[in-house]
Amino acid sequence: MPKWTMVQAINQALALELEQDRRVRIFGEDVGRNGGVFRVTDGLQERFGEDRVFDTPLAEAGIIGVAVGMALYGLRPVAEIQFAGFAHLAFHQVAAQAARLRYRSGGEHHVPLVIRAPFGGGVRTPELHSDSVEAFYAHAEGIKVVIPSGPYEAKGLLHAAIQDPDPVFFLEHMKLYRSLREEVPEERYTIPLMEARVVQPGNDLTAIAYGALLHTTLAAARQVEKEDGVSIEVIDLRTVHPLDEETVVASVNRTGRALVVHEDSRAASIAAEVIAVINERALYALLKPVRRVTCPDTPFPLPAVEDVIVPHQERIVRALRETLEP
Amino acid sequence: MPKWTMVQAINQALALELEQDRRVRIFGEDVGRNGGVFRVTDGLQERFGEDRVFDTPLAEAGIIGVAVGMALYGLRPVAEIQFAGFAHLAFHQVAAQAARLRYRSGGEHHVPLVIRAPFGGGVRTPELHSDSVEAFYAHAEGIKVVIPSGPYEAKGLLHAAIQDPDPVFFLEHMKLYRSLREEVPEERYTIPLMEARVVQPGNDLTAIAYGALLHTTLAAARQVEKEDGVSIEVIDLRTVHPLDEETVVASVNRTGRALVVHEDSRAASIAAEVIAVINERALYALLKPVRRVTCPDTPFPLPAVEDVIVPHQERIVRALRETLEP
Amino acid sequence: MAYPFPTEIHRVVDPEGNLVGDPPELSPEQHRKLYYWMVFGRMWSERMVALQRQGRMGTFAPHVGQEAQAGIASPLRQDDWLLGTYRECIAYFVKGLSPLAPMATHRGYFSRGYTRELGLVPLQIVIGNQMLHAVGVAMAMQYEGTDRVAVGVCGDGATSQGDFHEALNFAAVFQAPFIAVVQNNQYAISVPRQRQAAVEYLAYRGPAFGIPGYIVDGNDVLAVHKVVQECVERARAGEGPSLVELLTYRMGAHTTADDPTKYRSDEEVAHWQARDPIKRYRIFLLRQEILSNEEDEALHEQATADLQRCVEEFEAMPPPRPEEIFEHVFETPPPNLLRQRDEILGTP
Amino acid sequence: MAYPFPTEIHRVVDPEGNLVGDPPELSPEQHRKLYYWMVFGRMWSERMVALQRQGRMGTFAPHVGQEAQAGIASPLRQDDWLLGTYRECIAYFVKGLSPLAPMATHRGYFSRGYTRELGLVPLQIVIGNQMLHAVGVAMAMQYEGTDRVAVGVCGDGATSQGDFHEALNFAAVFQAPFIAVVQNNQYAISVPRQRQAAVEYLAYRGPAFGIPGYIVDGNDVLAVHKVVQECVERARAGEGPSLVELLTYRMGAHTTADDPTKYRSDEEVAHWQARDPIKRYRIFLLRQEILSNEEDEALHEQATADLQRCVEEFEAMPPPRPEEIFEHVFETPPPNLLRQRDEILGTP
Ligand SMILES: Cc1ncc(C[n+]2csc(CCOP(=O)(O)OP(=O)(O)O)c2C)c(N)n1
Ligand SMILES: Cc1ncc(C[n+]2csc(CCOP(=O)(O)OP(=O)(O)O)c2C)c(N)n1
Ligand SMILES: [Mg+2]
Ligand SMILES: [Mg+2]
Repeated sequence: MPKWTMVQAINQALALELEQDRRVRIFGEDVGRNGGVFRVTDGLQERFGEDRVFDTPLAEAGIIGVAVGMALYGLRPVAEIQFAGFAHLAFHQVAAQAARLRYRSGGEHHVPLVIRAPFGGGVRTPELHSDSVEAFYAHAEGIKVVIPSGPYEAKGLLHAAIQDPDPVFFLEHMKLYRSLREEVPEERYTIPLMEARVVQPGNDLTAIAYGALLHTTLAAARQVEKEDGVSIEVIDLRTVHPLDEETVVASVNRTGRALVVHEDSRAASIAAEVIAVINERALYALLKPVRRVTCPDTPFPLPAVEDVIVPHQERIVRALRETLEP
Repeated sequence: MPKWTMVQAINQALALELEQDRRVRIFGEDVGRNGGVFRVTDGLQERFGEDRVFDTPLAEAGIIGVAVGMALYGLRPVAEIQFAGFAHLAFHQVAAQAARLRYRSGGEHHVPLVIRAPFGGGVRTPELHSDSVEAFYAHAEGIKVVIPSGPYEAKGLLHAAIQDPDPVFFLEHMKLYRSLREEVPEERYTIPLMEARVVQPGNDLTAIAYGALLHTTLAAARQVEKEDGVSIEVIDLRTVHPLDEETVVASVNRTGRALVVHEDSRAASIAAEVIAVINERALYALLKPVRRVTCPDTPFPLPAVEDVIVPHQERIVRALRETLEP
Repeated sequence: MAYPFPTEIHRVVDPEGNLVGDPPELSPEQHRKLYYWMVFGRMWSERMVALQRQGRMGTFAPHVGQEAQAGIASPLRQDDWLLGTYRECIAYFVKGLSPLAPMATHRGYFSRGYTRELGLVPLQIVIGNQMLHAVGVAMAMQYEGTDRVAVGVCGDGATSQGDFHEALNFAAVFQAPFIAVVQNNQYAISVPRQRQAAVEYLAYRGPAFGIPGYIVDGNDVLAVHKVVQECVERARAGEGPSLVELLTYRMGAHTTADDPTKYRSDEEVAHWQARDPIKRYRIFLLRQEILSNEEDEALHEQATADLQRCVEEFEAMPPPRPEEIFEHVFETPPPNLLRQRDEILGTP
Repeated sequence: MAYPFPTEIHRVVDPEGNLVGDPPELSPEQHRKLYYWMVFGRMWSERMVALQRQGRMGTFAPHVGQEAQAGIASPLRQDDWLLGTYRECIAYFVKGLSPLAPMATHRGYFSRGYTRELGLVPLQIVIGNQMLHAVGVAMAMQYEGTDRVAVGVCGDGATSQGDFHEALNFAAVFQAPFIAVVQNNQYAISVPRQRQAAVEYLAYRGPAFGIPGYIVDGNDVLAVHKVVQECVERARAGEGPSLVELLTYRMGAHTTADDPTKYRSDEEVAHWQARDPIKRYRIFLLRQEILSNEEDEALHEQATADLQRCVEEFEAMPPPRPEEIFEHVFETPPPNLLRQRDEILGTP
């Protein structure tokens, strides 16, 4: 099997979708001729033509708005927002339109739309480029929010997202684009949405993460396992909304301790939701408070200090140890 | 002291601000000639002139965008969004601009802007008119979110919001506009932002709410107190972000049980955040899981069934009793 | 392509019912159908207001005075799409929508009946958003190689929204088979058109994006039909989008929650009263002998009876089950949503 | 007021340096200042790219080829405001900004130095948003009865955004003392102007909102100054907003992360190379004897020295303290933010 970066895996998934389903069209800013500012759509316009893969005017509400129209009509649009923070300009088209057309029409219409967007710190981008946006869309209700943690996951989840009859916000952490390679089957395969993955089993604590920080969390967990002789279960949420509560609850009920890690700020975040669910469904098992290791309640930290503020291994290790204290 | 509705109290607060500070200007859709679709700005244009109180074109991003400019220049704009759900169209101007100009400029600029908007169920409005939006702006970071629970609170909090050097989203529950009257001083007074209020003290459970549901929660608490012989502390959050953690934590540490009630949907909501905070800072005191009594993770319920879905007294009573079980 | 600002106000029948332009080619049948929906539409609107007053209907936006909107939909085929707002019910009826559907919508039920087969999407509430959807539909039609068109309709207030302009621009750049129709009824709730825009005609926006603009007497259903028809033909032929501004007036309140005397003068209302779209069309139809007085009476009786049946069916319509709230968020409700359902509604 | 679509392309000095229009009234001093900032600006941009390559600077958007933007700011007083993007650094310098400020910005430090006293706001990153802020500033100036003006600058890509149009409309409706300037450098990253808009000139957008539109040779700093000056005077006199389109070209990459050979031809680049704004102005200045060859050399040396000092100061600039992240969210950090600070940075 080839060893691919996440950029390659996503590119390949998009190519397969374009190949097998004429309803799929890919568009956004710079996705055509330029192949995307991260080269995620590289070569697709050349191979499939301008009808299938095309550049749009610079207007995020426009991109999502026309994508909603195409999806209503019966196509399977895959719209790219160049950086997730710029989807703010289309917030109404996502939250009030894409996410609720099935609902308001009592199931008569649906919006099979995938919005892809990069995000994430560690790449020293100008402001708003790095922002995590998952909590906004989780709270919008009616759209699934998916965040892959690597190449293999990205491909399988993206196929599932494009095949899903409802809108999916597919968020790609920039730091993962080229930083790791994985064996990825060339053929189409899907990873079901709304199912978390137990990345490594363990008995003493449940560490819950997603996206790039899954790897930092794993590294921290292994360090603590090795140094302190404990065993830590690590869960990759994959779909951050709707949550796979079962996997989380079953694990915490067994381990009695939990930690949630993400890059997003903390107020009314995915971590808050996970903790609320643990409280509701696993409280009696809890031996210690569930810690949140997240960015603080500030705008995304300035590039010059993001390494200090964005959760790093040492901070996760510290939180793990505190949570593991008797 | 006069007995005022919340509409009157807000109208009066706005009039006082216009009177005493020439930097204050009020604008939005239909706020001028028409006095607002809920008559909240009734008579203000007549009294203070078109320069101070004026109608704008129908464009939410435009309204907030120009308000940001005015605030940067040194005015104190009070912009109305006709219904909070329509602020989605200005999400970028709020979350990426108003909320972060102080931050990105390292404190050199600030945006003393108040956005007022009605929201809330029970009034059978067309869709999106009733939507709760507080969690979106709580998570935006850099803007305070204030939700008064009645006329007296509304006036004092609005004065504080207009005087605040940073942006405030001031959300007015439509059901409260005319449904209760309270004694409200005619002169200017402020209620500090970011301070919750213990509405009634109690020992056996802490019920946390805000806005219109504070009253339903109070009624439910009193019913259970009377029928079951318990004592329930009720807290009005008032500012839902940033949270007054101290008041909540101190109370739960004392009572050992808590319930959070709001109309907003539950995923990544204010209730999730409150529970996360309780988990972090009062877990060892907790005798039972903290329940959330909220709308479900769906778009705001259809008017025809909202009475069944929006938290009502019976449902809160049920949740209180479950949480009070030994 | 550079289009000039439009100057002509397209008109076929003047307010007194005189023919002042070439009428579109319509069979007597088609004329009567148009006229029927205008008559029915007015009755329906008045009945909706009455139902609202009786507490049997939610907030409703009457369209009396704007019945010439029928001409927006009359040039369309069933496989064309029409995306409008709460103010476009008559156009939706002409397109095939059952009047029961918007009754359900306004009662706070699900908006069912606005189907893909009819080329309809539920009435838009968020001002301006639907214009982009209509462009997306048009781009899909173009992509599939059909000769279908998509029409997006909005009010004068909506022309201040960013989405309106992004829609015009996308349509122009992609030469989509899209027709933007602005029902300029002079007000956005209380805000007069002069406060929405500093130009005299909203149709000016078209040429700025490379789209021809048309100004139409929006109380003249034949002018509306004729101009929209022309735009539809251009779009079908692959000649791109158009923008049509209809100059009209809502005779009543913005919605049942509004008091228009707060912001409009009696003279202004009287001015437009004299330009009634139904009266004018009726005179034309009688003069052209497309309709006799007796037929007119019969048609009114028919409309009355149809409306009565409609109201009866509406009253018999079952309200949505609370469970449905949980069923239409996603195709398959996730487990946590079902758990929330059981918690709120009681375990089934 | 109805304005026609503009047709004339304003030009004062042609690409060969010949005078082809009436030059604006500028003292030799003013000419030399304009020229200095263009020369300095180019050097600064090239140095920024070099610093980025050395890993001492974040992503940077070079403005080489667009130095005539100096003429956007030269007609302004200090109490006027200018709100632009990452591409408007030279205009900001002319307005009074220290070149250190955008160096800090691009290194990922706080954007300090863009002060109210200078009428500046940090460079906008979110395409188009600043146009509304500029209108808001202009509305505030008008409200306070000053004769100040606010200028909003954006790129050709930004003209596709809803906010751009909402800004034009608000400015027109309120007759705000606002000047919208579009630096049309033909591309939004890889997307050519023809894909942004189906019209030949973006200046057409103005008249559609009741705003006069101007098309300007954007590589001719005197034409830029002259047209913006005219608009500023109209705005000061209470005659409302204007829209100015500058036809220009960025000679380099969109940013240090971009490879323009993927989407532009060598011929196209060569075509614009021959229209260099600095070369052209230099010939004019020499011919008009506003500048001698020796003075030009001295000026270049001065710019080189100034830049060197700048870079040294930049290198000495202390990075932000991590604590500052928590200090500038609100004027007074709330207790829970301080708790988060202590948790993340370790209790102080
Ligand atoms: C985005 C948004 N903002 C505000 C409203 C509230 N609102 C409903 S109708 C209306 C006026 C619409 O005016 P216009 O577009 O002229 O249409 P008309 O009602 O006159 O047909 C407003 C402000 C809304 N529904 N959506
Ligand atoms: C709202 C938004 N969308 C996308 C981007 C990413 N982006 C940065 S610059 C740019 C192109 C801007 O083009 P233009 O307006 O012509 O300005 P130029 O860079 O050519 O000066 C894009 C798409 C952004 N910064 N903001
Ligand atoms: Mg209108
Ligand atoms: Mg450009």
